[in-house]
Amino acid sequence: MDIFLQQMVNGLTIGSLYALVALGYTMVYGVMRLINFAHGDLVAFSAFVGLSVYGSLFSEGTTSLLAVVSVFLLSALVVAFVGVLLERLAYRPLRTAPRLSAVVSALGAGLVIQNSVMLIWGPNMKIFPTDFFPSTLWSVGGIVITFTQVMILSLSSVLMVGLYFFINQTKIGTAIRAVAIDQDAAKLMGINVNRIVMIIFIIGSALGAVAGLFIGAYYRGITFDMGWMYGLNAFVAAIMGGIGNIPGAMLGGLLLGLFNAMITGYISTQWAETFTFVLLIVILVFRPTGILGEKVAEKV
Amino acid sequence: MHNMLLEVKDLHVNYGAIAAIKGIDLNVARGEVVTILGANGAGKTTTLRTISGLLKAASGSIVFEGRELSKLQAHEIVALGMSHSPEGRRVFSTLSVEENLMMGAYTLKKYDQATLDWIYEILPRLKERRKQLAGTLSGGEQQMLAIGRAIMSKPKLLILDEPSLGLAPVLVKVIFKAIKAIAKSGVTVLLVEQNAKAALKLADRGYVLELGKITHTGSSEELLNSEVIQEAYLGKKK
Amino acid sequence: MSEYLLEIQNVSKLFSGLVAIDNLSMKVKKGQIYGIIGPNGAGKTTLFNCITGIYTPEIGQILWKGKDIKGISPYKIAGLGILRTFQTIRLFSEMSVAENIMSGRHIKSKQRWYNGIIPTPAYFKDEKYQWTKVGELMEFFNLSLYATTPAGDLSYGIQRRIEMARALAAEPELLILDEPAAGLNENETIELTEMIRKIQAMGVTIMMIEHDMEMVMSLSEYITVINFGAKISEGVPSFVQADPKVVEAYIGSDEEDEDA
Amino acid sequence: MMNKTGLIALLLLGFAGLYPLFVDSAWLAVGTTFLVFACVAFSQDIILGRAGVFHMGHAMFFGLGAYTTAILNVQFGWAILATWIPSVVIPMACAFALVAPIIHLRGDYLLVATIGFNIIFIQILENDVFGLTGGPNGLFGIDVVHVFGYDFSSQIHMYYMAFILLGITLFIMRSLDRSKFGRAMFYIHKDDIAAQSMGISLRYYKLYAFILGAGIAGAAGSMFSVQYSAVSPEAFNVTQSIMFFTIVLVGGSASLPGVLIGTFVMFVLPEVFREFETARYLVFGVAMILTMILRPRGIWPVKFGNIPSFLKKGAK
Amino acid sequence: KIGVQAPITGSYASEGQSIDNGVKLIVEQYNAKGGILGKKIEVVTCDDQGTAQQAAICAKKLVNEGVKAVIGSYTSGATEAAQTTYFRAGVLQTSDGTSDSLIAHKYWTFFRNSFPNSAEADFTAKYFVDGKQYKKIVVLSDYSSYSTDLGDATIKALKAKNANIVYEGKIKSGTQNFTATLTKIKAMEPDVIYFSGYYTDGGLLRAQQQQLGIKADFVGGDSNDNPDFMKLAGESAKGTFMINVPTPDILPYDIAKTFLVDYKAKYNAMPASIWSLMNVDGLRAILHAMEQTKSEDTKVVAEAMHKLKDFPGITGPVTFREDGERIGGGYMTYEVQADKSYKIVYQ
Ligand SMILES: Nc1ncnc2c1ncn2[C@@H]1O[C@H](COP(=O)(O)OP(=O)(O)OP(=O)(O)O)[C@@H](O)[C@H]1O
Ligand SMILES: Nc1ncnc2c1ncn2[C@@H]1O[C@H](COP(=O)(O)OP(=O)(O)OP(=O)(O)O)[C@@H](O)[C@H]1O
Ligand SMILES: [Mg+2]
Ligand SMILES: [Mg+2]
Repeated sequence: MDIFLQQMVNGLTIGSLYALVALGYTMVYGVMRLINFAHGDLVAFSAFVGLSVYGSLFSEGTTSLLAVVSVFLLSALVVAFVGVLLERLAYRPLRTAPRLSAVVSALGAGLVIQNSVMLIWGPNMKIFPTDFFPSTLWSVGGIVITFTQVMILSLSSVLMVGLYFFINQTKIGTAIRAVAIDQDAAKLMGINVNRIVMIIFIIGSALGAVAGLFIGAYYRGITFDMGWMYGLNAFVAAIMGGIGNIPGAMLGGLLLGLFNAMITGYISTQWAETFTFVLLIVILVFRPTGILGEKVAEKV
Repeated sequence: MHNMLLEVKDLHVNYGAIAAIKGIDLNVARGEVVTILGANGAGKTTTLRTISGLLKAASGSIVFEGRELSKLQAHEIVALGMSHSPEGRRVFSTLSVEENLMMGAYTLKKYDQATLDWIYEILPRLKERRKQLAGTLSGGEQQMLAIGRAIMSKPKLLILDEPSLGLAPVLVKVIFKAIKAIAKSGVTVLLVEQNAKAALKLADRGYVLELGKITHTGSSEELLNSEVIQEAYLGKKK
Repeated sequence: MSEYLLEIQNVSKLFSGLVAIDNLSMKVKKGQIYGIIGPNGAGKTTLFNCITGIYTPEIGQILWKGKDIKGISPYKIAGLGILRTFQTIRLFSEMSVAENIMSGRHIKSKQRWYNGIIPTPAYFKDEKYQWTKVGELMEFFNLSLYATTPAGDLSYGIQRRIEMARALAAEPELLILDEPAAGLNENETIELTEMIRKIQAMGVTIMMIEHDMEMVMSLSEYITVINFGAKISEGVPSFVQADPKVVEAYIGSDEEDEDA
Repeated sequence: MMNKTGLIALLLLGFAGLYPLFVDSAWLAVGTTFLVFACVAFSQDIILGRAGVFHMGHAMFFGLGAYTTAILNVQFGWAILATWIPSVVIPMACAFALVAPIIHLRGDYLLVATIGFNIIFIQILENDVFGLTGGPNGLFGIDVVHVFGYDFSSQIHMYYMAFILLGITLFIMRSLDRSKFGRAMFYIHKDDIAAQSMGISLRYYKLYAFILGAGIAGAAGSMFSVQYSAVSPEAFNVTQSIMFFTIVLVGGSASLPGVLIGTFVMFVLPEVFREFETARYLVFGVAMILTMILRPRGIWPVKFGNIPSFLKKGAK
Repeated sequence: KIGVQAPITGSYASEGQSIDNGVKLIVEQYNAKGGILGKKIEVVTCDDQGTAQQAAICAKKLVNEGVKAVIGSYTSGATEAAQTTYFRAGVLQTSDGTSDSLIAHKYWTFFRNSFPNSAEADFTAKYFVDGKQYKKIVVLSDYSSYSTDLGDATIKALKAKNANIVYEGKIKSGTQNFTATLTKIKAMEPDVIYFSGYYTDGGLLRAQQQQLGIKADFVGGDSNDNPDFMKLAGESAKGTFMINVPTPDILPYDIAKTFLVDYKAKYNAMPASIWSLMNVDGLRAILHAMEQTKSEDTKVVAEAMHKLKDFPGITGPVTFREDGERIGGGYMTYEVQADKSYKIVYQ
């Protein structure tokens, strides 16, 4: 039983990371109908930025609230800036182009970010500051929970709930949804579409940045090419939940993390990915637009 | 002329290599209802989209309340007090009717309850469907919503592109009545219509656009009585 | 076999609680022009979508030559000879006009599955024949001039004609037109009216939604009026036009007009 | 106009035919792989560029063909020639079995599902199911083609076999584009509701595209395994699928010259710039973005209006 | 002309670059002395990214460049994929790849300048059963050719000694998150977790093992021996066991010491691991054989190499068997100390 609970904790932790990354995919998709394949690489980039920020501001081994807050804020800022730049340079010129052209541009952008990281920080695995979070851990009835896990679970839930309310209850949130539906019509309402798209990229990239830093803190070893895997998993999570749908991305991420942990724990390590995709395909066979994706019948 | 709300001078608009608008002049005075008539593809929609900033003019000037618009973007123009209800409705399909109306008031700090009540009064169907997603409304309902949404920003100039397109006769009447009420409340209206007779009845003045050029202009009565116009647009039958 | 080509029997269609069509019945005779009118949101387009298989009604039957076709997928319905145009134009806008019309010939083409890989003599014959047919249709609809023009570059009125030509290319028995005159000016509407008459003369049955009263009244042999998904009146044009229920719900009274 | 395109095509054909005479063996190998990849790219284009299905798992069908030949030859001792038919038929059958249940999915959902198939495929190869696939190492020592006691074993033989394969592929593409099948795919691509209303079954034609595409990819895979005399999982992973996907879009989807250019740009150019080692992919990424910005429909976009000349007469 | 086929980019970039650096250093030294047989040596490097596919392309390319010998690659998979091409072209190849399958073909061109997995596996089994007397053993490997091969060999060797293996599994390299697998293992209460993969995953496995409170010893195969393992494992590195031949810095040979000084002087870093040095030794052996035979003919050189006996290498005396296998072993077990230094605990 405690093994099961331990697997739950493991799964939820990784699931929250997927969810954070998936939100970035889903938001950009929702507004621009673009699968931002570069998003995963931004996540990896963030971990490296965090590494450098910590390295340049604090002496090795510092564990303080100030360090955590400043690394998170500064990295999120840098990554958000790069995200906005990405949109400006690689996606905005393609807004009226066929959808798949932007996908190719995104794939190219992913290559650019990934290889820039490699050129700046080198091809080798880098070690994220071990002392970033205290190495405290709690053992509750046989289940072990680390401080890092608690941070991941709590901060990501706060961010996700906050985002949900932002999108559904505020004027900017409604404007974001409006832009998602019809950009020209949104302009005619006086909505600055470019600004909304920028906001989307800032939020999405910043959430990805948070995920990237957590990945660094949780796993320690970061590589320039690790973004692809997180990107793919998060993308699968977003699709599972129904792409474009914000609660869907959260649900998808958590579900994916949990499912993965359970399969690995109880059935097979070798076939974990196969099970994941079989689950995805089964879900899609029965719900072609994901779990929470609305089946909007096209009006003809 | 100081009472001109909108002045368009020598406007040219191209789609790629194709010239759609070939130098038109057009004025709308404060409080007026002006209509633009013309066959399919004459360039009416193009003209309106250029005025509201969705398209960029190749040359020419558009002056609104003394301000040159050609450098401004569409969303900035809305903030100046111009509102455009586009051809084909373009309502936000997965927002509710009410949220659509709220978006209409985006440029205001807070939406105006009186305006909202008034919209619900002249277009009661919207009130009934307040919570329904706009995309599941029928065409006519969507048109009502598009107009309602456009007046939520309390514009000085309301631009309507074919508001009666695809509407039942009874609804055409409702819509025209609503436009009349809107105009009466002091809003200036620039109207494009296929339904020339109804449009001219409503308008003070009219322009006739043919292949990107203005061929006739005059007061509604003049146009209604003009032989040429009658033949071309009013379908003088039998 | 029934004397009716199409019979709608007690059909209801719901959209998550909203009754879009409410226990509707109607019968269309072969060769007729059948008009459907009603206020916006009455459920007219939804009815057409039910007939053409885009939606499946929850209740009722749709009989085509006496056989129920409810729930059959749209492409099979087209195969039965029921073709349509759309309220908002749906052409293959990047493709040439000729190719657009060729899509209508699809179900008439006799090409076998392997002809996508290897041409055979029968294929060449068929291909030639189909294109010839397309040529004839372009002639008929006055579109030959635009054979190679991408459909999306043409004006609204011409696009409407292409849509009609495309549907007609499939040699339908029943042609369903959803507001064919919408967005046309009065002269164009008159041309369209002539065109529809010619199509009827070829033996095609026509069902049509239209808000242009003059046009519906002059063309239709029989009209059904719907409101809130339910039938409020039916009959020959003169009867429907005078029916107070129709006047109230749809046409609007004349005094109101003067008043406006 | 017809003549100019024809002339260019003829020149290219001549060049490609004589190419082995000019180059050394490394470039000959690159040339052969180019021809094979072009076949795969065309087959991807049937699904992506024509039927408009977002398919990002095409390396799987390519790999299925390659592994069919490899397994039958290495594990069961079949002659290469005898593996040709299964290496086409098995990918086709898999395409049908796998894709049929999900063919109704829209756009991006299908994209992820096809990525999923590709990943599952790789996992099957790596886990060495039934001890047939050789696990992560793959299979080595694949034979060459023997016909009447003659061995087609040199690089030049490989090149011309690939050349013939591309010829066949092009012939199929042309037949497809001029038949109701190719057109139906376009109609579905451009507006599926309108296409259905014209009596076109989405399911049938999308599956047709998949099965045909899988067959061509399988044949190319068989050729590939013989060329390298080795197959290993990473040659058929999602990254490869993404490459085929990108080739089509960079070149110009549904455009024959476009796909050839795309293959050249995405496969041959990186080989040319191999010297630049590390910075190469950075530049490459920038180039992908720029290409799309400057030519959103690909370098050589497709032209519609492929209609018989007697219909063009009246046109302006 | 000498070729280097190594993973310059990709997951094993540090190893690949280290090989390239080492080779270039040796060549520089030779060229300073006037080259070999009166000719300057030229190095051509090809990046195989550690994948079989790229390796096959590299092989064709290097053969075409007309190289006499190829150093590399680092991974067994990439080495194997290129082997046949070099054999057909008569190009000598030396690699540190440890898969037993590498010498199965008995190509006369191929020299494995490292020790086979089976040797390491036997040592590991001896250590586990005779030394530590572990009762419940977990063997983990990843999907790479090398790791699978070593893992299988170890399992075989353990079974031969009637050891009790409670779990054999595979992890996917680069996945980072192994908690699910480890939690499963936790329930089995093993004495030892043996990992036959690479340091990047090994370090994480160890750290996550510690976090989950799994008491078992952690023993890593030779590829875990890398400074990054310590960094990844952090605190938990202490007490880890590694099985390997000696590390570069504790190599007792003079020739090794001078080489490392030169290397450090030129690149301001230490070689990534002893594996790159083994490749360098391969190069040295080839060059030595050329000088000895005064020939560039690879057939002749190969023959001389097969006869080579106790050639003084950086990594110890070099002797090759008939099938190209380097004879020897010299495995030991190290225990990682609190200051990350090694202590030899079993030999
Ligand atoms: N996006 C576009 N690209 C190219 N040409 C266009 C585009 N939009 C419109 N046109 C062309 O510009 C001309 C004017 O079109 P516009 O839509 O302004 O006409 P309109 O008067 O509003 O007609 P309608 O009554 O049909 O709405 C037409 O010839 C049309 O074909
Ligand atoms: N896919 C859908 N989901 C939910 N409701 C729908 C859907 N399609 C139509 N409706 C609703 O069904 C009712 C009938 O719509 P329909 O489009 O059939 O009207 P119509 O009679 O064609 O009107 P118009 O003349 O304006 O085209 C409307 O109230 C509409 O909101
Ligand atoms: Mg218009
Ligand atoms: Mg309708």
